[in-house]
Amino acid sequence: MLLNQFLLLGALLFAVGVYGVLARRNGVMVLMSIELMLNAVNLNLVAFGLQHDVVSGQVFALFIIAVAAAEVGVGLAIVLLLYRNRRSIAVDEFDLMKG
Amino acid sequence: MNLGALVAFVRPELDWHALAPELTLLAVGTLVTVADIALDDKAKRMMPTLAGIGLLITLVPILTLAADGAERSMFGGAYVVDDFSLVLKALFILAGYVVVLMSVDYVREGDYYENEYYTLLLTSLLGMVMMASSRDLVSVFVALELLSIPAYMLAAWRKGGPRSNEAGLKYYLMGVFASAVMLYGMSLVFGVAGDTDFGTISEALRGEGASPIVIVAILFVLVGFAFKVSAVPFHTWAPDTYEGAPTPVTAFLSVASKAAGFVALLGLVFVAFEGAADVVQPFFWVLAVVTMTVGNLIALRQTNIVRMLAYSGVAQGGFMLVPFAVAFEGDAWTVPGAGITTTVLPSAYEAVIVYLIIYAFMNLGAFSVVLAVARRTRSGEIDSYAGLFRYAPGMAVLMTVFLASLAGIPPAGGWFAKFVIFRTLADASTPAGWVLAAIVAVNAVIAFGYYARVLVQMWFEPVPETVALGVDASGDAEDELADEPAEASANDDGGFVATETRQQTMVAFTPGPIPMTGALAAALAITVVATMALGVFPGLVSHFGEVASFYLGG
Amino acid sequence: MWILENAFLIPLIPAVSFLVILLFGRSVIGAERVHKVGITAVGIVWILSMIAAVSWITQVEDATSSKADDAEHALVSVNEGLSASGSGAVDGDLYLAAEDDGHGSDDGHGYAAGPDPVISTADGWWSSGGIDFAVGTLVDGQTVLLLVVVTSISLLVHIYSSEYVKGDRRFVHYYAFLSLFTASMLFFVMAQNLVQMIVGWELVGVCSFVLIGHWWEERPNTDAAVKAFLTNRVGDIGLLVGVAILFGTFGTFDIDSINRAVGEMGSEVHFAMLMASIALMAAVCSKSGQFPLHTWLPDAMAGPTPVSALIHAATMVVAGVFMIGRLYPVFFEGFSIGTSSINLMAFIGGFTALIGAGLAFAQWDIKKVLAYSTVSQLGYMVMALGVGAWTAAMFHLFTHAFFKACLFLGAGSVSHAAHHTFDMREMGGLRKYMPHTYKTFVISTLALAGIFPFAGFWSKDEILLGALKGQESRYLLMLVFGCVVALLTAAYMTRVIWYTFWGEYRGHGHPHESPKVMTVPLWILAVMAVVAGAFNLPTPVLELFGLERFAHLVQTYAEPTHYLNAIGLSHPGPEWEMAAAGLVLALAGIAITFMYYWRNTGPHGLTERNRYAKAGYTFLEQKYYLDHLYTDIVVGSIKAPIARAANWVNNNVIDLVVNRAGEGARDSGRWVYRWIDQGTIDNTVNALGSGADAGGQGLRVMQTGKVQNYGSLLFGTAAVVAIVFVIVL
Amino acid sequence: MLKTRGSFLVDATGFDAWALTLAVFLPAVGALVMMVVPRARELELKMIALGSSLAALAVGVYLLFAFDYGNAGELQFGVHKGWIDAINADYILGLDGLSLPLLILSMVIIPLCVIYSWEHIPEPGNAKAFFILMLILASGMNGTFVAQDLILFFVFFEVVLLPMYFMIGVWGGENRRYASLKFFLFTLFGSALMIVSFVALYFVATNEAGTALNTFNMSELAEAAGGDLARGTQAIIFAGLFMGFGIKVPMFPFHTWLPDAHTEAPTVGSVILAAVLLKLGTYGFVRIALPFLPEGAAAWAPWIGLLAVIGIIYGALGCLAQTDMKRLIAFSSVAHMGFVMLGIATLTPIGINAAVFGMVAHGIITGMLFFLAGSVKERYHTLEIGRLGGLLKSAPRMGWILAISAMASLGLPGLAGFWGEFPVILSAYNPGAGLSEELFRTYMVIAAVGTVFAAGYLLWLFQRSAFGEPKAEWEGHAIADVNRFEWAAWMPLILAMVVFGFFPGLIFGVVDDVSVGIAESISAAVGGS
Repeated sequence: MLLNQFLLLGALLFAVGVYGVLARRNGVMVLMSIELMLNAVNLNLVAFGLQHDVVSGQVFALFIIAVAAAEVGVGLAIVLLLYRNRRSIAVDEFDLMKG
Repeated sequence: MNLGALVAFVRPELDWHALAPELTLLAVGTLVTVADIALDDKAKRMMPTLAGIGLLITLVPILTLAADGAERSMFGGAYVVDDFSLVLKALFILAGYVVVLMSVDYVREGDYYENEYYTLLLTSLLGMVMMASSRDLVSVFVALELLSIPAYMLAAWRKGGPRSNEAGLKYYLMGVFASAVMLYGMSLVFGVAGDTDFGTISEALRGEGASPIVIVAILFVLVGFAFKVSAVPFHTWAPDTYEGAPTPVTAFLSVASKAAGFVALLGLVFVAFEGAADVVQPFFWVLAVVTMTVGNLIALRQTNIVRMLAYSGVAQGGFMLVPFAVAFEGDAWTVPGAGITTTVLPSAYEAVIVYLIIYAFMNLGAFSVVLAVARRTRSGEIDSYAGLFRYAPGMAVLMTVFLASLAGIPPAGGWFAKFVIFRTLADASTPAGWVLAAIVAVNAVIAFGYYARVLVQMWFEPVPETVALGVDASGDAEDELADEPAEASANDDGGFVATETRQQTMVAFTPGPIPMTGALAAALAITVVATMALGVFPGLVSHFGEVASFYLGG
Repeated sequence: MWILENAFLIPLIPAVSFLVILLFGRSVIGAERVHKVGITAVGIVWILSMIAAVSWITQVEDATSSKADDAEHALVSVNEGLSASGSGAVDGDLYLAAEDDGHGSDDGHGYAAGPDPVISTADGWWSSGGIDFAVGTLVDGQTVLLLVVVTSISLLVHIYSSEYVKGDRRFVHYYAFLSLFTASMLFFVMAQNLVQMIVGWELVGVCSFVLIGHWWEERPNTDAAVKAFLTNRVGDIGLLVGVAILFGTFGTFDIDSINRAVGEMGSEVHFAMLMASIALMAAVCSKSGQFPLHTWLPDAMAGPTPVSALIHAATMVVAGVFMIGRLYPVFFEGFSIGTSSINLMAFIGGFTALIGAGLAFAQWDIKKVLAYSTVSQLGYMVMALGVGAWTAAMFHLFTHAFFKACLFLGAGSVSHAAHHTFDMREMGGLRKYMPHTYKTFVISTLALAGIFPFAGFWSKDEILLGALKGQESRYLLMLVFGCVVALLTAAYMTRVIWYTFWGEYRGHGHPHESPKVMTVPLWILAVMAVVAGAFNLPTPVLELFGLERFAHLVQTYAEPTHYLNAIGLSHPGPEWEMAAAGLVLALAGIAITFMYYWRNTGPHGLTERNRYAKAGYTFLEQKYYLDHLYTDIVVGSIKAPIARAANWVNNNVIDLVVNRAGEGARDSGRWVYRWIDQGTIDNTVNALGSGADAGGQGLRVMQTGKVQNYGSLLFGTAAVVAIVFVIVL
Repeated sequence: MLKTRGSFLVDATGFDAWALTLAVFLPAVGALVMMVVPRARELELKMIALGSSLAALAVGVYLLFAFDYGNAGELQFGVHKGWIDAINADYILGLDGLSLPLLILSMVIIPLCVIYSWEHIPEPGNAKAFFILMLILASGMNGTFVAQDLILFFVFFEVVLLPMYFMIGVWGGENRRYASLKFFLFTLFGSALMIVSFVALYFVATNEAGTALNTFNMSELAEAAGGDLARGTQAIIFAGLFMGFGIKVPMFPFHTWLPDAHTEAPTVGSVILAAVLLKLGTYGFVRIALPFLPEGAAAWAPWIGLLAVIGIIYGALGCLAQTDMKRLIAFSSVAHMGFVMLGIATLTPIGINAAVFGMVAHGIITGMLFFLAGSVKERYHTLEIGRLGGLLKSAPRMGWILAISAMASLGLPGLAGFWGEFPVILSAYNPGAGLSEELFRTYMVIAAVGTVFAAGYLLWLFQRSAFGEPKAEWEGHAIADVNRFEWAAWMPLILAMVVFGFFPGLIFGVVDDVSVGIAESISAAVGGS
């Protein structure tokens, strides 16, 4: 069983995603990075599902894929809105409110 | 491996009565959307009414289920309807109803997509209602996203307003990021337990002990919800979002969605993670202390009332986290039916629920007053409350009641919420518990510090000539000036005190009675009556707490 | 006996008159007629007191006549109306049975077993800790003695004042508080328990406060009043503590029981009694103007002269002496008077007598001379008690009251004539203008000086006797003190006579004799000053006239024999030598002064020429620099050279220890307030507040407003916590 | 969980069962009625305020007559109804010899305050709100004195906070914001720790047998007298109560809120504060801390005594430092409460009796003094002692009242104050429960010295303000003498001073049974272990 490899790959993907979210200024890229993280999760779930020999892992993964799609939709909408108002999608420029 | 066994699909048994509340909500939501498409503009004024009535109707099946009393379980225990879930569903619905009442005029007077607003509100509520019944990682996740995604959009609902947009953006990014982290944790949990339903996880963890993977798994999951309940240091989105979002939405987020987070935590911690007590309890101990202390201290420095309430909400969340820190310090007792012995502390469980209920009403009340007062002052600054007692004594008294309640001063309801927290700690009577009790006591005092600032303005100060044009409460007014580059440059001076760099336009102020509307009056009435009633006869709420805690049996 | 059991009526009447005068004085009665109310009330009380005296005497007669059955008789007669809690009469017969043997002194006159005091109590005054404390009256010889003194003097002063204070701005208040004082004093002397005693003690204090400050528009008067009150409060520390000790030891306030208990337990409770005695001594020092707390008494002369006569000469100031006599067993045990040859009480008394007499020389204010004379005489009484001469002390109290009151009223009459000055340098030659005042004044002076056969002679003689051979060991030092004081007293009083009545009139205006209403009381008192001595003549004297049965009246009727028996007190018989010596000393004093002033012989102007003498004189004039001494101690500065100090004291002659103590306390109060309270405690509190505020400010750094910082914070925390847990667990 | 519904108090029947409830809630009802009356109709508002407070007082008078003095040690007029079943807290009211005097005191003070403020509502006016707050205060105070359930007690104890906060903050003086907030935070902090101790008691308190009581019923907890709790545990829980009550008293060093609050508060605010609110703390000590945790009390008594005597001297020094009449009176409260606490610390019946008497006496006397300060301020527009003077000349009656009050306050026998001080000194000579005699006798002497200081600052105050000629600056001003409202408000207090001074039994007789009971249970518990 190649569980550990799957997990390592998942972890790697997740780390990359986290880095992307925290480091990229472009809103769209941030969304993409989040997708990466979610896919890392899916990978884990499927792998564990195989290991435990249960279907719920795959089911969980399916749910995540579906929900992720919805999430990204909303996310892109918000980014568009921002772009319309501020002509920019650099997430770190939005700090009207703080403190 | 035998995929055949895996794919063999059995159609699950559906208990329509049990699903009635969710279905009703769904129906109402759809109805609102359809009506919006079908009807002409005049009829659209009916939408809030429609939504409100729909919510009230939703209470009916909840009541019938409660009367019926049988515990119903579906989808292999992933979705359960019992007293616990019913109590909280009722709470969500009521909170939602009050929010609708708060929204009616606010949404109508601002330029919003009115109907979609209610659709989203109802959808989000649907997610919460589902959350109350979820007993499985999958259903918890689905419910969470179902309640979050509409909330992201609501936060950004004032599409013209940069602040609103920014609020939405921050909420969204942080939200999805947090849920991604949470999901990663969930996947590990699944890996350890081999299944996604709480029961299995619980047993697996009992055996597992605190191996590194378990620790990481649990912590990541908890972080996801710590974000939801805006616990320090995962709270950072809350003040900005609360300030930027439309006030009713803020109220909604600060009460309903926070409550949903706690509901999920209750399920996870008290049932699924019991085996990992030595990870969970210290984590929550620290989390609770940091949350209430930091929340209180920062709140002391706020000059914008919504922002102040946001931080106060953070601190209150800290109080609600306290029972988790002693969740498993009870004497060993056997769960009726299940036959497993556990050291879960029932009073801790009740404490959270009791606090949730009371907090919902008093906080919604406070926000209602903010809404109402803003209709006169067009400002969200605390200073703008000066002399309120002179020209609108009734409103001042209401605000006093809610703030006193938040500060935990009898006879307003809040005192009982604080009391049950203390009671829990005393019940656990561990050294850590006593220390925590002392910290809670100190924080209760600090908290009054900033509530008092509002009281001082309302009661002690004369009526001002001018008020600062507010951040949010006054609608879009200030967003235009927020666009000016002056604002942006003001932010680059590195000063971290937003309230000092924020450019404020002072406008003349004429005192006078608060322009009330029926809906707002209703919202105030409901909240104040509930707050006082819960204070004078806490028996009501504590009864629900007891009822709900039977859930521990399942 | 009715009056003895219902003695509470006696203080009640003047109390009522107080209320009547205060409430209806101005409105109903009319301001100019209120004195009639007061006089009537006190008159009635005087009659009652006389009846009480008579009925007590008869009771003693019964008791002594038939000893066998008088125990029961006394009990029967006494126990009517007694409460269970109150009287010790139940075990009284035990003491009566303990007849005196061996205590008999030379003339064979030991104790006749007097009756128990008549105690009537009413329960339920207050109750605490399950104990029910009664209120009531204790009437015995000592009480009756004081009843007579107080009511008599008070009556005369009431009458005298009606002229002296006529047309005063606060005539009504004056009489009201005169009545109240009389009531309080009577209440005090018949107090059945210590709490009542305290109540009376404080009430007379307040009355003196009000009456000293009668003319409160002038700052000096109010200062004097406040000072008097505060000094007495200082003494009251002792009173409260002493009473607390007694209560703690015996578990009761009942004076009778306490006295008997001391007699029973004796040395068991010696230490407690010693502590109690020392504490109570402080109270005596303040109230009865004993060294070192006597300094308020001369200032108290700021009050109207009749008040000085009544309160600060005859009655209130003897309260301390009375209390010692009342609780004599306590002091007797505490200071082991019976066995020692010197003790605190005797020394304080003797020393006070001495310095008082000395100070009297240096005064020019006639009232101040009399005030210091009072201090000195009170010291005499305390000394007497200190050497165990109970009877002598009470006897001297009795006689002194009359002639000292007479002297004060005389002084008042003089100033009334000489345009309200009390400075002797503005008098002189008054004997021509006011013969009555003169005669009475001289008579009382002789009495005070102790010239045979005037009253003072007899009482002083007994005191000296007591010191000489009263107890097992003689109190030699006290004897010396006594003799010196006898000399000085005669001398300074003669000086007063000279400056006031002889020589040429140095004042202005035309002095005139005072009206009858003032002179008549003077004469009455003068007569008493002559005859009062007859009340305790020693047996041998009377044998000459075959009147033995009138011997030692005070001793026979006033002594609380049932206590004194128990502690074993003995009586000295008379000594011709002693009497002669005392008389000679007094005459010598007069003679010297007479030579000095009348015959103008002796070292005149010595004080100007001889610097030692001058220093000595200044020393006296400045009251031994006592006040200055206190002041320095309290203020903590270093003491200045004598002369400058003298000058300084002259300028601040009224600015005395208590005020200074007060200011000292105020300064320290300010210091504590500024530095401790506002400075430390309050600041800590405020610091906490602002600290929280600042903390909030600082924490806001977290809230940068940049979403990605939020994200890193979130994930960072999660990661860190995870790592920590993995390491820890 | 285990539920104990048994109570040691006999439920009353008929009107008696309602008497206490009425006594507590009549003012609150009055307040509710006033809320609906428009602000313009001032006379009606005042009438309602006066009426409801007098109605409560009427109930109080009934209680005075119906009270069975024979067994004042027992709770009477008992009411026992369910309230919060989940936490086993009930609605229990009861009245015994300890509660009665204080209840009556607060019932009397309120109408007097209403009368006093009849014509001068302090700035910025608004009689409606002013009287409503006063009535809410009344309900809270009455409730605290009769509540026999810890949670109920706590609720009432807290109810008084906000009204007083607003009273100081809205109608107060220059520095009112600071003073009011300080007052509030101090008390809130104390009560937070107090409630912790309450719940701790709920879970750890046991009966003699060692079985947990799990009750908030005060009479049961008192009956158990700490049960078999270890001395250490008791001491810890006692510490919480100590903070709660000690801050309210206030004891040194928690006293700093008091002078500010008193000085800034409007006249009637100070009166209520001094007369009743401070008593909540001392009452709590006697009613709750001592009987529930005898050994904790014994362990803490020396420290309480120490703080008490420090308070006595310290308060006196503070008074001497003041130049403001009102602030001086405020500081004197610290000293007087020191005497009360010393009495409590002796753990003897005499001491506790004296403490209760001291509470009532201080309530009457200091209340009176604050009334006077208010009236002086009204006439002279200043309270600078240096600028006053000749009050006896310009307003003789007021001067005499000041004299009487000052004399009473400095503990003159024959006036009420004496009986709060002298017995304390007595009791300190023989402290109970095996406390160190040397220590407490030292305290006794210090306390006795304190009486001299008291005389010092009060006479100083009186001499400067009342004696002498009126200052030149007041030539023009006509200083009005006591007016009829003031007479009406003051007469009862003055009479009370004198009556209680001469008949102390009136209070001692009522309280004695209770305090004897408490002291016995303490010595029993301490001796027993």
